[in-house]
Amino acid sequence: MAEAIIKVENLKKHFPIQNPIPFKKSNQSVKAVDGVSFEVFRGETLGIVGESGCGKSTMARLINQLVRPTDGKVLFKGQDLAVMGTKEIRDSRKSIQMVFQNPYASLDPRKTIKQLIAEPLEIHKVGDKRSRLKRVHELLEVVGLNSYHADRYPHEFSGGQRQRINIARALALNPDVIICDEPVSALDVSVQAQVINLLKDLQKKFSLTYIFISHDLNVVRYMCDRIAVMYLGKIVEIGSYNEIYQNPLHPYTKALLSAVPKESPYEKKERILLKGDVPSPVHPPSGCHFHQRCPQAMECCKSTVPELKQNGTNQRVACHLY
Amino acid sequence: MASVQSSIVQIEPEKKKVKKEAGLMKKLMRNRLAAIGLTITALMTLIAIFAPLIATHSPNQMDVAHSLAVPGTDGHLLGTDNYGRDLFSRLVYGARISLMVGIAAVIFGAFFGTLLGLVSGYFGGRLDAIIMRTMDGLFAFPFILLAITLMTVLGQGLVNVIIAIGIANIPGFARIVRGQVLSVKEEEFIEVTKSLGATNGRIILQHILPNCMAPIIVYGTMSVAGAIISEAALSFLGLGVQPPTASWGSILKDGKDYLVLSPHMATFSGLAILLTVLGINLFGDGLRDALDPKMKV
Amino acid sequence: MSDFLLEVEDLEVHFRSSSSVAKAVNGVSFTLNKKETLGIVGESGSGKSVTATALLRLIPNPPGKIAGGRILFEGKDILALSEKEMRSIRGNEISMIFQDPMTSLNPVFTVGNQIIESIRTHRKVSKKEAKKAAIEMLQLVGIPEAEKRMDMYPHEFSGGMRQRVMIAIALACNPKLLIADEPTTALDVTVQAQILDLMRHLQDTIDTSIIMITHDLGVVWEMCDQVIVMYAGNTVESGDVKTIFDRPLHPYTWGLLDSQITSDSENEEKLSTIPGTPPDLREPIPGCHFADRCPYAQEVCFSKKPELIEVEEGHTVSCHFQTKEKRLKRKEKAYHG
Amino acid sequence: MGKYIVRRLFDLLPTVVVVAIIVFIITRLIPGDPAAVMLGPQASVEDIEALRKSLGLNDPLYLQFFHYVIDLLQGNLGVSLTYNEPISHLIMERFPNTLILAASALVIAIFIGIPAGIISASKQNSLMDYAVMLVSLIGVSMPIFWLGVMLVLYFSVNLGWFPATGMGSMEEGLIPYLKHLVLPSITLATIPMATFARITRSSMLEVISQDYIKTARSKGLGEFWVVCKHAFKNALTPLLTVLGMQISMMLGGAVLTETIFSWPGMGRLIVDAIDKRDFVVVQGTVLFIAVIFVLVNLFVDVMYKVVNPRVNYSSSKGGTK
Repeated sequence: MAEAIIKVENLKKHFPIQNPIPFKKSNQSVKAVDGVSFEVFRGETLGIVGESGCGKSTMARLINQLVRPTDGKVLFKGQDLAVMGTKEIRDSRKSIQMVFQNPYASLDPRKTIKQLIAEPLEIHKVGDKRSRLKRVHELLEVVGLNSYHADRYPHEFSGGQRQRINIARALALNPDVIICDEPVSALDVSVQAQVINLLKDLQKKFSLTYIFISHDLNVVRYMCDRIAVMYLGKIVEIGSYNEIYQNPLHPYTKALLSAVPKESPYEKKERILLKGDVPSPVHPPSGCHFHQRCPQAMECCKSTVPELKQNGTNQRVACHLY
Repeated sequence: MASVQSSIVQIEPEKKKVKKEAGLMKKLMRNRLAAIGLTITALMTLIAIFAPLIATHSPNQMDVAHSLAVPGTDGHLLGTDNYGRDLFSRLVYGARISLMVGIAAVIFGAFFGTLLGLVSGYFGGRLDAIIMRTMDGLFAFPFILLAITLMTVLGQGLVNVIIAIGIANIPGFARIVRGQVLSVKEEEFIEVTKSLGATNGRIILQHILPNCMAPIIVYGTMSVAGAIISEAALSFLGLGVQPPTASWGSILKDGKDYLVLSPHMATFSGLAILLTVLGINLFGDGLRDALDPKMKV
Repeated sequence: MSDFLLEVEDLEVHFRSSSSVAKAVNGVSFTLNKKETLGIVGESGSGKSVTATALLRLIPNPPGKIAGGRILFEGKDILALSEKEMRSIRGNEISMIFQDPMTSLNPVFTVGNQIIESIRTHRKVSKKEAKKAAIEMLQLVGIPEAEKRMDMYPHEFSGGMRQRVMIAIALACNPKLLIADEPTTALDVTVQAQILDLMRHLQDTIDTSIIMITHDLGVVWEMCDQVIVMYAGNTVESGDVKTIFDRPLHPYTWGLLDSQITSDSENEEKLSTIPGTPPDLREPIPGCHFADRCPYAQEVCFSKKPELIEVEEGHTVSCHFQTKEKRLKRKEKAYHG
Repeated sequence: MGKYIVRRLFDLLPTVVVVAIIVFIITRLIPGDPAAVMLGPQASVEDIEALRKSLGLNDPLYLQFFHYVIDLLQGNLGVSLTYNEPISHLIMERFPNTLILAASALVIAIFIGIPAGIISASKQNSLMDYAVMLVSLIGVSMPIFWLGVMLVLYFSVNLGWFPATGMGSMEEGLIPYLKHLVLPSITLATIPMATFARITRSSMLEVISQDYIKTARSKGLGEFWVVCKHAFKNALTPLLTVLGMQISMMLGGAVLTETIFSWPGMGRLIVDAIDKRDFVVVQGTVLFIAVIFVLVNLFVDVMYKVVNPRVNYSSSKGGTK
């Protein structure tokens, strides 16, 4: 088994809600991430899937400490980032980079491509002006753009091209890990495919580790070695992509997979339609968070929170059925 | 899940922006009203700079024998005032005072207001609360009332007028900048910069401030118009620059007293103010449409 | 002839800016039978949403303008109607739902108010009756505690629930045609499944035809009988879904089909992509709009615009090369399950 | 709703405190010895010293502030040095006059400015639109003290239609009373009217491009209803903000308007008090106006809540209850 480059232990993030009555502290909070543990192995792609509000984006930001956790550990190469000071965290960001969802909003409109890609080098004082420029041209080449693009502004590029620029910037410091938060969901299908291909190429070339966050199960399936499924701030199931797609165990994973639209007009799909909406993360249901919508709910699901238990070689599931 | 944005967006937006950035000046000039505004503003600025060359008389030279002359008499293009001073020349020199006070006061207000707005918006928390409550407090005074009270504290004089109007301008800038910072702060590219390991100072100076410039410039332009009116209002109330210095407001104040005998004093001085302010506002509107169309001023 | 509920011929929509004219829709034709579902697929800027909006004559004018073509709804020429006649069709005989349920309901009116308004615009009924009908509509679209929900504001609803409300508003007057512009794009997969299921179910109950605008082929396979593929303002191919899936003829359709990630996309294998970006519609394009990105393009493709040819019954394509050899170039995949 | 108002009141409390501090500091900084000013140039040093003592002017600043706060909490704004009257009396006497002037100006501004903006927005780029925009631009650029003087020149001096100065009393009958009101209220209304027209137009234009307007049109609603019902109610929110600010501006504008028209209101009171260095009056009246402004803002906030159901009681992010 490969070495775990990132290990997350019982990670929690609760965002407090302001009390409407003045001068009274509120004890309510949005439990965006509520006790999550997993590890990411060097060189693999871990997918985190879930629907809006499940906490997957907060998860991404917790790993590189853009959001400081309420509780729990984030071990990067054995060191706990959650207890580090601001300066050490800034240094750690050299090795953990991020690519964001919206290619339009993630590039400062007032900076040239050159300035944008060189920025991480400047921040961490790598090289001099000349060597940085050289590196910028190199990186543009790597992501399939041209060096003459360096002096242009972001608005002169299409969404796909901008996402390439984002990727180039994330690569600038030779990171170990790149966290991709929905990197292709704002793109058209044909462009999506281009960016996905690029990400896969780069992973091989630079032996990168990816944490890939997405709501699109097809994209995740294609990109990832292992997949974690999140629901209301918790991981309900985690396993290799074969295990998750061939043999989903958690009823939520099953429903999620069954909801993916057909792949051909001939396919007959058995749908598991979930009842109602996702409950509020302020007052998650007691016991298993999914029990109100679960077609297989039992009495114990209402009261006892299921643990994430080993089932099969690498597959773990948080459900009383197993 | 804000993943969807782009799918029904119509064909143009990307390339449209290219044009916007490339030809701000061109775009401004294509907007006919903005072009007129810019022309008026430029003209007034030239008049202010070259006042000694343009004025036909010395602005303070009295000639009581020819006081309150009708426009056009004895080479007095716009007539004379109650001391027989040439009104045209006084108005020309008045442009200097008006524009200088307008611009200097706004620079003063913009500098401190921006500083406070940046700090307040970016760091938030208790500092924000203290700064913004103070700004709210200042904002609770009607602008002109604040300027009047400050003038009584500072005493009359050109520099004090600038400071008083400048201070009265601070809360407006602080609010605009803070609001802008709050929205820019939420932009993904700020998060990206943080994720790269940037320090707060770098984020503020390199990313937030440049992205706040558009509203600052637009609001600044329009504030110059407001400041010119405020200066005139203070002088009109006798709280502005000291006589005999010619200022549009003080000419108007004198004109009010001779309204029946000699309405041209009040008429022309007011028209000068209106024309200048209108020019700046036209230009400001054009700037807003070009730089920051969503802004409400 | 007038068996068709809707016939669109050579529709052209232009957007004028100070310096140029963008031909957002440039000759789109299709027909729609009663109770049928037609899918319009294409990527951003293909003109699919503009086409849909044009059907209701809701193109903002200026800058937009329906510059040519005919739209026949039950034989009536929609483009020739007066604004008043048009209003009596909107929301009554043809309804529309939009992509983003978060922004398409008016935030300052209650949900009930918005459904009642829709009913009372077209039916002369009392407030009380309208209210009763509105509650029934909410129940029909699967909103629990409908009576209580009537007095709530849109922001108190989840995205899926809001889209249900939108559907209730759209269907309140039993329209003959429902135009759904990316109705599930903004929603999560499980909610998307709920909404699509609801739409299918309602279509059976009240016999409407549906035009489904989407960029997601999965949704097309799921919902539609017929499909037209749009690219850069043109129809490039149309036919029934199975034909398009089995025997696609246009290289763009191939690209679209192949860049989908499916369960048998191998993890190791590269996804096929369509290189390049769509053309700028403000520039005149003499030839085929796709020629720039087409791997099979020949000289003629750049100079002459291909006609829409019917290659087999109900299957049309707009491409200069309709030879068998070309078709063989695309590696056949056996999808049939 | 009650809870909401209470919460907003609490939010406004610090602003009022800051206002009180600012007013205190400013009035203590006014140069010149108020006691000396009050007693006139012939007063002896001893007399002045005695008066300073009785006014508490010799106390250290913090003690003066302490007394000032205690007085404020008792609703005591102090006694005027020149009028020899409690400030609260002076305010009670003058404020209704200012209120009448401001209210009639506000009515003019709202009933002309807002419809003009709506028409302008719904007929964007028409001749009408350009006309409204040009006139309102001139309006916001208007030095109102000049406008007031010009109105006097034409309508009182030349035409003699309206009185140039003073405030009529109801005893002379309604018509003369209103005649006195016409010119000052038009003067005071100019800027808010133009501002309303501009803001209404721009926020209507923004709202009109929203998806829910498309929904309303796709329902088959007529354009009139789309604009006046669906669009306008949404455009009200920014309008309310501006309304609050304009009321503050009007209280400022009243200073100038009342000076021109010799209108016996708060503005005149302040200007006179500044002239006479009567800092107790300045302090009291400025504070009063600032508090009025704060209350207007509270009212605007509450109106937000009425107009816009999305405004939450708490500031939690999640819309779920």
